[in-house]
Amino acid sequence: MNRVEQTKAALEAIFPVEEQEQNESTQVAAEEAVENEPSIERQTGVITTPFEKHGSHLDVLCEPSQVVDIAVILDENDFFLESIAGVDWLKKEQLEIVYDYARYDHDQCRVTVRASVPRSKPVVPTISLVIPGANWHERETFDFYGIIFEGHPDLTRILLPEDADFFPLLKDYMP
Amino acid sequence: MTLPVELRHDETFVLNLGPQHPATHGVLRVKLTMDGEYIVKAEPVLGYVHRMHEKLAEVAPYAQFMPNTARMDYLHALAFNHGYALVVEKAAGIEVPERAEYIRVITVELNRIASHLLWWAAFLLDLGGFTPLLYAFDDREHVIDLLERITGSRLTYCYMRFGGVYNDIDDEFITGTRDFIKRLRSRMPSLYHDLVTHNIILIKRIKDIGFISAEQCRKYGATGPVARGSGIDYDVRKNEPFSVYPELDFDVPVYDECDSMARYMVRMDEMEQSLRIIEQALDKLPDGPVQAKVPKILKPEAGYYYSAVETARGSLGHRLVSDGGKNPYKLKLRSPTFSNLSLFGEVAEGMLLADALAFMGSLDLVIPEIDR
Amino acid sequence: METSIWRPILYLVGIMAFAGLNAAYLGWCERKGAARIQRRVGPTEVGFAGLLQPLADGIKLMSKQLIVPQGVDGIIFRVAPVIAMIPAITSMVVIPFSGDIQGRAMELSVLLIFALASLSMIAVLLGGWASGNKYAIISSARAVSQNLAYEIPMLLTVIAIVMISGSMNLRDIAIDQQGGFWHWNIFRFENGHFLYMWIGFIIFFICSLAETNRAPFDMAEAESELVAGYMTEYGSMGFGLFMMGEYLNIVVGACLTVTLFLGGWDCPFGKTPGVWWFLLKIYVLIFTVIWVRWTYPRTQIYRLLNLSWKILIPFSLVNVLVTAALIKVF
Amino acid sequence: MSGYWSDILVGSKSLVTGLMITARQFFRPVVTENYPYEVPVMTELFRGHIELIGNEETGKPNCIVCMACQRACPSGCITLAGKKMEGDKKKTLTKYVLDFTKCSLCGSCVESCKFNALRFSKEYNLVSFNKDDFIIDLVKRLEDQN
Repeated sequence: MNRVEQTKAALEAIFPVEEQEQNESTQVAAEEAVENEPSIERQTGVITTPFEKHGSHLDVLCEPSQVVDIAVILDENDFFLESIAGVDWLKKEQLEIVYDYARYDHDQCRVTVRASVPRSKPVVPTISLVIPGANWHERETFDFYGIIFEGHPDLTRILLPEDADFFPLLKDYMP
Repeated sequence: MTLPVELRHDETFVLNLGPQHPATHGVLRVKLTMDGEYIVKAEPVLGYVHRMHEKLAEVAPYAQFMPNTARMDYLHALAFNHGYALVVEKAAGIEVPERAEYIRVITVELNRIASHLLWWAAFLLDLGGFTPLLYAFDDREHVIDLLERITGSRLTYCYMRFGGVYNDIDDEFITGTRDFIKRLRSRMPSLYHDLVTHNIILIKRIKDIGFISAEQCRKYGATGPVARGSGIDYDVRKNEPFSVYPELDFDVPVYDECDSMARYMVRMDEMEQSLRIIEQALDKLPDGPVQAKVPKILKPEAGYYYSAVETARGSLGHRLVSDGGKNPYKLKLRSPTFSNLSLFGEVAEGMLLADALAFMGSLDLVIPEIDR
Repeated sequence: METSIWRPILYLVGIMAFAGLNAAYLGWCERKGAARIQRRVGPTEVGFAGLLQPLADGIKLMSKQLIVPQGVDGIIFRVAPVIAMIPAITSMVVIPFSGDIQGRAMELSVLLIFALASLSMIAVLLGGWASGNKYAIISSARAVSQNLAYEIPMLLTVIAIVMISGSMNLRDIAIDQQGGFWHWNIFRFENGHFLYMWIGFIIFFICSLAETNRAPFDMAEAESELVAGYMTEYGSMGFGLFMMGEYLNIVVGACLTVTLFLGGWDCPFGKTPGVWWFLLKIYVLIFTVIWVRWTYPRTQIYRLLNLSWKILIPFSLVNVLVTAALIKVF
Repeated sequence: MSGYWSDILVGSKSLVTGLMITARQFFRPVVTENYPYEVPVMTELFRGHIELIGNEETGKPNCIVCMACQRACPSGCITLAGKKMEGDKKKTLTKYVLDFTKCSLCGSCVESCKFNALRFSKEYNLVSFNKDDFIIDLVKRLEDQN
């Protein structure tokens, strides 16, 4: 069992069984979907993605409440956090948070974790208590998108001035 | 008489290091709470050269963001070029001719040497040695001249294109590069190692200073020489081979001491490895085109793409989200020093001011890359 | 020599001129020397080989305004640079440039010079304190602890010299070493024993580097840590005086080293003693100081104290004991 | 204790080695360029600001006002206009203004040009107190060159 399968098994434990069954039925479809259709529309769960194409082995779509559990599992499996990115899906009225994890390993496994929150109430629990390195990345995402990371020790502006009152990477932001 | 230093109730005072300070190499500000010369708390304050490149990426077509990539890490601009080219090529499914791949590797490695030389120079300047700076600049000048010959610019190269490179290399560049390899190899032992590395003052100054454990590296996502100085064998070029790196034989220097000296040694050894890579790549350089046929307007299919490259400072990631349009929908830059610097606060606690600055120098900060 | 009113005036003018020229042109020498070591050209534009550069710098500094920061003690702030200059110039009075050229031969001139050398530390302390700048105050705190640590080994090596010569008069010490380099204190034979004074010489040289805040011991003005240390808030001639004071301290240090260890105005081959030998020796020493500065990185304050307390002080103590034993006992 | 003595010995040796190296460098020739007296020659591919290429015979710009460079420019620093002269097949360039204050010398414009009408100049001595000096009229520049 290589690293990717191990990690996948560990991560699948998070998703409830009945949902997972559903997933497994849709998974084949989902994996096919990766090839032609954007993997944006799909249900929560873990799927493998072709590394050569997407640059990540596992793609995890989860509820915002699950990001901490996933961070704990990945942290236990010696993953480190590469970055946290926000994506503003204006048409769907959603903000997406994309976490990238990788390992210091030659048996490489990159994991992308995605969670969506409504634009009107962008709140997601912080993972900076599990992974201290997430602290700055979360502050940066807050800085650019206004996503509130609940429980973050110091959620203030990091790159923009302290008194900035806008979130520049939102698609409807006009300078 | 007035008290020059306002003491707080716990007898600490706040020292503002920067944003304009000789040791911060740019405009980084560190808010230090000091007890005498000891640091109680260190908080880096970022954003003084923030230019919002991520928004700039969203408002222009893919190709027009390329010049901006060189403006982030101005010391290893070609690696940023390369990283961005890789992620777009991945998304749009562009094949790169082999000769172009080799030229990319050669130029990126030359640029890495230039970056490490400048780091070395600046680090020594932080430690108060001014002369090594000039020796390193002398060597760096040769690299810059070589790169200027083929790219046309000296610092902010915009050399890579999707599916190739801007310009082919010529024989003069190849002989020049071989001469440079010889030159650096002959100067390295005396001017770099005998004068500085073996110097007792330097050893005493940076050995056992700035201890970063492997666990701390992982928790903060540190990569590059910082991680390799803590005994972590992680180099994107080896761990997730991209471009033609798998065909080239080189080692990844790893030191277990976890201190500033280890990080110093990693970078010094890396220069030698880069020379080896360049030598082999020059030997293996195939003939052929340097630019693939690429459609004028790129429209990669919608989806999530990630690509990592190894810059002189660590793993640089580009997270690209495409919605199928002609502009990137979202381009997130994962800059290595941003993560590396987030370690600083924790590690610098309890250090002396002078040690903390030596430690900061050993992290190899490039501020525009942190602030993006 | 007969006492006349001209003698003090002549010496006053001479010493002031010597001090001023040195303070100005050592800056030029340092820039040229550093440039050569780094394979640059250094100043070239003002005058031949940039020789008028110190003059241009002086005019520039003098024409600037001395800005006194708000809320600082103005008097101390203005007085500190002057205090930096005075002890260095005053020390020149007792230095025997040659058998005939000496401002005033005093019995306790060694003590006087060390007393004055400590005064220059006061200037650093006052300047740093009065600036009301955190960097400046850290810098002056460093300077004081550094000076305290290095007075001890320095004085201990001088004790050995005083024991050998049996006098605290610089002139007597120099006269005692006349007659060729084998008579100099650095290679001294006494009662048929070699005295190992070269160890003392090295200790003294290191200490004088530290006393004058020169690299690699320039923690007080570590520009990568403390911006410019105690001089951060000074501009115009305030800064200029500090700089000149610093260079004069180097000159005094070199003069002292030459007088104590290198035979003063003595010719190495015992032939034609004279002031030129003295000047040659001090400029060789000063060049070494510059050379050292542009070779090494800066050390760290506790490494410096370690060096003093763990290496230099034990060695100089042993040096004193061995010298005393060799002279008196064996 | 052995560390103490070896520190002193190895340390002193390293210090002396350092001094010897800088002493050797002291007598080597200088490597710097004496800039205003020795002017460096720019390489063939050097990227200065762009300039128009004139027709070898007539000296008129090769440009046919296809606007490709304007579209390719990421920073929008190129403004050009042309009109069709009577009896001519192609458009003639009337105005070509480069706003060099925004230019990042990426070379997209030169690459996009299919008509051999644009190239990089070798100009690098570009300093001025006036921002307007960097809004360069390239048509006029070409005329001056002829």
